[in-house]
Amino acid sequence: MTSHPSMELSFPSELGYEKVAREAVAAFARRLGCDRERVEDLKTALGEACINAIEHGNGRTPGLRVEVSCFVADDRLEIDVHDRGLKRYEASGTVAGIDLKLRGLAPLRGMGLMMIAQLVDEAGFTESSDGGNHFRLVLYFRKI
Amino acid sequence: MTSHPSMELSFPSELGYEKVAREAVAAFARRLGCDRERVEDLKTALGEACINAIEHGNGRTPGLRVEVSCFVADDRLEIDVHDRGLKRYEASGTVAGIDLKLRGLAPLRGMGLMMIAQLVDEAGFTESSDGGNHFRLVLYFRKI
Amino acid sequence: MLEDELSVSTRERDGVAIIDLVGDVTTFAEEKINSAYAQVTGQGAKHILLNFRQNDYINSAGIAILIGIVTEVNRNNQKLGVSGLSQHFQKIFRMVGLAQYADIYQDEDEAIKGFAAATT
Amino acid sequence: MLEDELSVSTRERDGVAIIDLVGDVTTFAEEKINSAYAQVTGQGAKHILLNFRQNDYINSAGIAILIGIVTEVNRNNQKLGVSGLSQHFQKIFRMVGLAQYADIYQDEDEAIKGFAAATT
Ligand SMILES: Nc1ncnc2c1ncn2[C@@H]1O[C@H](COP(=O)(O)OP(=O)(O)O)[C@@H](O)[C@H]1O
Ligand SMILES: Nc1ncnc2c1ncn2[C@@H]1O[C@H](COP(=O)(O)OP(=O)(O)O)[C@@H](O)[C@H]1O
Repeated sequence: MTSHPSMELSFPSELGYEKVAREAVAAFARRLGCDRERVEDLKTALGEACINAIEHGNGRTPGLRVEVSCFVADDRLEIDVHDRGLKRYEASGTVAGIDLKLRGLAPLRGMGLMMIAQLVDEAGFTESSDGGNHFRLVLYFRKI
Repeated sequence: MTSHPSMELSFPSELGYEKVAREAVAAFARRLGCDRERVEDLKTALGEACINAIEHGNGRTPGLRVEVSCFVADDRLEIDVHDRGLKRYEASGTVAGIDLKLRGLAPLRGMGLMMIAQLVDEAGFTESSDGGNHFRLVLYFRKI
Repeated sequence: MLEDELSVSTRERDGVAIIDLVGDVTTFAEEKINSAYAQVTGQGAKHILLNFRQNDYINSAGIAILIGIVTEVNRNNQKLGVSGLSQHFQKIFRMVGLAQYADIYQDEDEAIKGFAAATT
Repeated sequence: MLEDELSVSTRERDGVAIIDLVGDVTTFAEEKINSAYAQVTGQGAKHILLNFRQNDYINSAGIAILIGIVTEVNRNNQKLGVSGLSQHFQKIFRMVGLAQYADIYQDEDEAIKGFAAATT
């Protein structure tokens, strides 16, 4: 999308700030008319994306910031979560299910991206040349 | 304060966005341990400051943005509301009370700054050389 | 895009014209509130209750509209009450001086009793 | 600075060890949850209920801790139930497969009945 962001949020890479981001974006989505359960889905998805930016992309370096930008179009809300790319995202094949985890054959963590994919309409890393990771979440507005 | 901002928020100069700012900053203050009524006071004060930035400082020009920056210290939360200064703030003497308004001797509007002053611990425009207005709100943390 | 969702409706109870205000009370509320007031006044209301529902957002532009209503109420020799405000907004209404010109009640029932007591 | 407010406590009811979880369930919850589990297990608990209170924030790191508990529960031949989750988090628990390994109940009372029915 080429439009200007409507709401932008930025915070240091410390765990805990994702909670403020969740609530800010939830307030925004609610005001845009998203219903309750959609807002809950978005909160959980956005929280996971922010934690990834804090932990992986910015390596929990408080001085590095995470930027969350919201773009609104007629039919959708797009959110870009941007970190500084200390670590660049690399796709890592399949996601382990709970059975492998329980048998000790996969790490307990590693469910965030899978959860996000199921909670919003589109999600994924986008290409950019600024050296950071950009993770994009899209929610289509459902006409009621 | 010289520290880096902890949370920053930016939005276009359209009425309505102050509601998202209110809720984002409220979520932040709540997470910092402010109690309910303090958070309500802050929401109302911040909403007024944002509306002033949207309406007066940025003349409701959607392309101009309002920036809200939060700084946290041991004893306080400071918030800077920044507009582009299309109109520069000029102090205008006394604030009309409700009696003058009711007698038609003062405009009905013009209560925002007075309300803010009563709701937070410190508030006022600060000097800056960037051409915009900076309005600062301070909330001291009360040890319970 | 982020305009207010305010719904304003009117009804009558025990001789009191009640204006229910559900949602945000800001500058966008002007037309709705003024026309509800004009309507009940046109019907001859002498006792008017602005009945809030613990509204979460009332700003100074919204309060300015209410002060405009007080001006009319005084001019028309009506009596104004306010109910259903959260603690926070009761404090704000006192802060701006509205409490001097409108009785603030906790809820609708209390307000109806208050109006009745003032009449007898 | 913005660390979690989570309080974890344990109690017993009708032969079920209840672990009450009030607040945020994230990576910071690990020690509290694991030690509550270790405590009730040390006391010989066979039926364990994780009792949430419509918690507003449970993230994937918090869920990973709960999967760790399921591993232990399986190893120790215990039975695990979960109650008090909001609709949203019931959905999330199903999504990650936790619902296959722990019975999800609406509330504590329903859970206690469920454990009793499974025993008889
Ligand atoms: N913003 C990011 N920057 C760099 N790597 C990332 C980012 N987000 C996710 N990843 C990578 O993808 C993996 C899977 O992420 P996720 O499913 O959220 O699980 P978890 O964060 O628990 O490992 C992470 O372990 C990390 O290697
Ligand atoms: N951010 C700002 N930029 C420029 N002028 C401002 C700003 N904030 C307030 N003012 C000036 O101060 C006056 C009083 O503001 P306020 O008490 O909030 O009442 P109102 O906004 O209803 O007029 C405004 O009318 C305006 O002239």
